[in-house]
Amino acid sequence: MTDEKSTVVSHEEIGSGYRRLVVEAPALAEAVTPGQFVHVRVPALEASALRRPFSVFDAEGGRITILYKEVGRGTAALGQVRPGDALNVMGPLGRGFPEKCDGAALLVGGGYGVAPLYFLAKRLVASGAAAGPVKLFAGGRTKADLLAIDRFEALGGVEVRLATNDGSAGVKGLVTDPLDDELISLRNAGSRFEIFACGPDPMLRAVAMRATGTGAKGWISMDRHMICGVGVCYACIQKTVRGNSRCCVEGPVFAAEDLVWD
Amino acid sequence: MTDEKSTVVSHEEIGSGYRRLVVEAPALAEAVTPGQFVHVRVPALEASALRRPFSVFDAEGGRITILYKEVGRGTAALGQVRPGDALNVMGPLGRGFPEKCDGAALLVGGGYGVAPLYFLAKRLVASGAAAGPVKLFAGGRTKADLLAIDRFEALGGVEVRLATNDGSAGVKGLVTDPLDDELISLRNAGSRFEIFACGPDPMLRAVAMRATGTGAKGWISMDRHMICGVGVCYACIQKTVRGNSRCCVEGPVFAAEDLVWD
Amino acid sequence: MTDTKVNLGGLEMPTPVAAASGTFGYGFEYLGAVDYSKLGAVTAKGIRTEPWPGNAMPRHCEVPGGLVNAIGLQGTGVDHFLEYTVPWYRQQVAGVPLVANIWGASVEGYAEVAAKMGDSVDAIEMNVSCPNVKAGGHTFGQDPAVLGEVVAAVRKATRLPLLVKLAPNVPSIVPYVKACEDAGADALSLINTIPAMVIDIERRVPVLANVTGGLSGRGIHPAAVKLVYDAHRATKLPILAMGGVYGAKDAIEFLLAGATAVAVGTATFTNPGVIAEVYDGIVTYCERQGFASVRDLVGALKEG
Amino acid sequence: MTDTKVNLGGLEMPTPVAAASGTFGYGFEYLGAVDYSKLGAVTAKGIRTEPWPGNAMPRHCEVPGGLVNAIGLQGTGVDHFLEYTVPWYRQQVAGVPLVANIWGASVEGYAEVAAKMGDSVDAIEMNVSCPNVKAGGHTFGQDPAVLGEVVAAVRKATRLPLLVKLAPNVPSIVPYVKACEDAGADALSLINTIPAMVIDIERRVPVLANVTGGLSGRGIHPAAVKLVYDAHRATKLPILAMGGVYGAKDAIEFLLAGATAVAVGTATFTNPGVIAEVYDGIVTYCERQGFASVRDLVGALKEG
Repeated sequence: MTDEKSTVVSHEEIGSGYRRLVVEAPALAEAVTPGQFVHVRVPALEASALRRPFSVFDAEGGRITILYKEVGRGTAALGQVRPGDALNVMGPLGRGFPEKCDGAALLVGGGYGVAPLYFLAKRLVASGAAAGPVKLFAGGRTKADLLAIDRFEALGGVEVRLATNDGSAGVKGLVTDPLDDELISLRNAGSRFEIFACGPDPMLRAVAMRATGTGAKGWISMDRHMICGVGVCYACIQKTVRGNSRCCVEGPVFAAEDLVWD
Repeated sequence: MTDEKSTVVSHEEIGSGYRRLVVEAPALAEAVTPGQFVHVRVPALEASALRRPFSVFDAEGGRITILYKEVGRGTAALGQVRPGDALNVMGPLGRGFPEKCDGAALLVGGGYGVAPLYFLAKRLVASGAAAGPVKLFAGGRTKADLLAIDRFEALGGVEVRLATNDGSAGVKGLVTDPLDDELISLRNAGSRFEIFACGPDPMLRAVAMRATGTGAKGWISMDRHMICGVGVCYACIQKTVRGNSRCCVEGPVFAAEDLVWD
Repeated sequence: MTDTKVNLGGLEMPTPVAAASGTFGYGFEYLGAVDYSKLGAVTAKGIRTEPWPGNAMPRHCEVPGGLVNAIGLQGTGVDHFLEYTVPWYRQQVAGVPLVANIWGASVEGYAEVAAKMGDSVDAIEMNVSCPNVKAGGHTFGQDPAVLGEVVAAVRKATRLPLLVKLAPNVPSIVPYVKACEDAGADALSLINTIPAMVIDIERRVPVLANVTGGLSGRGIHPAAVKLVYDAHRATKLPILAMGGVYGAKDAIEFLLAGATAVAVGTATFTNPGVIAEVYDGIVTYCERQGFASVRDLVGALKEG
Repeated sequence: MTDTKVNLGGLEMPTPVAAASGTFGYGFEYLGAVDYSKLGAVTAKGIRTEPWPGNAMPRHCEVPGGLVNAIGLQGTGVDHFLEYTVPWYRQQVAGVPLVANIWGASVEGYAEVAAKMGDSVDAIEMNVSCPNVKAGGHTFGQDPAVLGEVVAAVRKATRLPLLVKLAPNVPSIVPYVKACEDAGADALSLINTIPAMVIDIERRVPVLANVTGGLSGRGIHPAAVKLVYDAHRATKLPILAMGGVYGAKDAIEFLLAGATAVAVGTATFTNPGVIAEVYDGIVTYCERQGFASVRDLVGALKEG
């Protein structure tokens, strides 16, 4: 882990308040694995403002890419950084997804939750470390909330199923609808699978229930407000079978069977 | 007095850390008199930062001009405002110079202290309210600290005497050197005069002593750190024969004989 | 149309937004820059029996998030205040109640000023917590027993609504609240500045001539909210809350924590328009949240 | 070459820049992001006899100028600390003294943890001022008599250098300082967080599950300097100063006010490099001002 003085390579609006940020950060790009996150100091904020955590969408050629949505003061201020700006990026941080999969790899993402899943899919496709097919289930309120679908398709061999609340893309409903169809057919075929999920809490809970219910392995990436990002402050707590666990160290990716939901 | 939402018309570097700022502020420009000041909210500073006071260099055609030097955090941040930017400018504030003079008007300025003196000279020349000639005595460390001399000369009929510590312009020494020559010749001629001064404290003290010593009227503009600028906080105190006086209300221009120096 | 009237221990305020003592002079200085129609009360600068010169210069220092000051309660004495200041204020400012902030070097001093006020002002706020004067001020606010004594003495001396302004630097505000309650105070003002100090490291001297001062401004707001919350749970006395109000959100936090009204202080120096912004924001909030009166906001927290 | 060694009541620190308890975990988490060669001591996260789960979520809220937190001292118990944490720290971090921060729900609890520490750590810091736990923490720090009792009990239980971390929300720090002195403390830690509260006005609930929390960060620095100054004038005990250190200037103010060393806390979250920046800035300042040792800065104010 380092606190790397990185340089912004590019920073683009990709519609509906989503942005893609690419920074030059060789040590980070070399070390980071899918599901891990980086902790970013936002230059436009006051000196005492806390860092903001972001999971990594892609890491290649000494660069890392972050996909984020403007949801508050921090992400709004981050939107002001321009190519060439210096950016303090600390990482890689936290425990990511396993990079192998015993059976089909079912990737379930909601909104910008697909970010770490793309990085995972890319690695699984490249390594062939998934014993079965890699499938993406992406959900959002509308079509605009389905991100980087083309990038998933461009990986080759990643089957994509979409769901939107308004039916503007894929099936009308929740991402768990196409997921359930898949789970049924997999069970009928007696195929093994693992679930990898990132997104809003209600979606994660629903997915975790399905993983534990089917006895399959589920890997759930939790999103919590953080202070330190390195495990010293104990602010980003998730209840687990081991007690109060830190999302920044024991997580952000937890085994579904370990999670305790209030 | 109003807190006018003004618009920046121009903002130029004029060398050696000095800048000229022109803002559109009709109500202010109409009401302000020489020696009064405006209280400016600096946009680039944090929301809780205090305003900064500046005396007015010129007011004409609905616009006011400020001449200032970058001396700290506030003036550095003010340097970032650009033409078209909105600027909260409160004023006119404080008690300025009298706009008439019984005899020769001796204007004594140090560094950017010439700012309110230019506004005064302009009004005296235009109104003819000075019973004698208007003369400027400007001093500074070097030639670069002598500001707007060309503007004084352009007024017509304003005699200019300069002094610099390093002799790079005018006489080598303090501004009180040419002033003393003038005072001697005025006394020998038995001519009446008044002194109007703005600049660093040691210069003001020296000038005030000469005014009281010669029995002439002296009008001294004091520069103090301020909080409110309108007389409510009692932070910008100058000791006078009447006790602790507020530079923002009883001043910034005080009669020399009223000032009490520590 | 939201009802913005509040009653602060007998002081009828047209709006819940007051100007805090020491940041609004004697009430008329900001004419032209402040919309007085949105102001609920003016708390004048501290007054004692005799004129007081205040502290030596420098008296203030800007710090991140606010200001450290040691003005030291410079002010005209009560006689000048009553003869010139109050009439001038009444002539210049119509319809905005005037609260006299008083202090003294002795219990008798407090009582004498209060008595002299008669009914020429609309309420009295006792400052027993100024950190910047040696005799008087905070010395009377540090010990609940001493506090009770001075409040009781002032209570005997006036029939005006009586507010007591308390210090924030206490382990628990409750005993001080109780002391005020028992001594007959009508309301509480929370909070005064937090004792503070700034050092000029290059010259190696305290920045303030008074060595120490009081911290005010944006940074102290969360501490003030906690004290208002604690006080409200300990008493039925209405509370005038102050400390880092820079916008409507800050003020609404105070009201929800239990304050009946708020005072804007240090923020006014940077933005005199803040008083109107806070008033407008409270009204908008009431409409959005469906409150007919700002009085319905007082202590309206939904707790677990 | 400036001598940066300081002795904090028997604790030999290679530099005057420590990491504050609760902001630096157990000392090794920031490896890779912090230059440990410039760190004078690590104050570990609070430890008690048994493991402690801490408070419910949410546990923090960002505010202007800093942070309000109510973590609630979540931590492993003393046994796990001694068996796993300390050896791991010693293996990972060479040459940086380790200070155990301890707390308890009873006087006996404090003493038991201190006794168990034996000499496996380099010093003990007693937390008697945490605003975020119901039993223990600040309850022992509010009354000088109770404070003296718990400090004396811990003093009997350990021969290690003993620091006591005091609360800032007191009318005067002096009686607390005296109580620590009389009870045999070796040094003082000033200050803990300032009790605070933040309200979500749209949901009308406290932001923190614990309702109230502690304010830390840049905004509290002037208040901390004042308390360090007051404490230094009242005692010969060395002081570890903390509260809003975001750069060398903040740290030097503490040293000039009378602190022997400083701790960096909340600033580390935003910028782990701040520890090195503070160290470098102090050394540069000493060279510029002509001090051979940082020890010469302690209380080196030129007053009146």
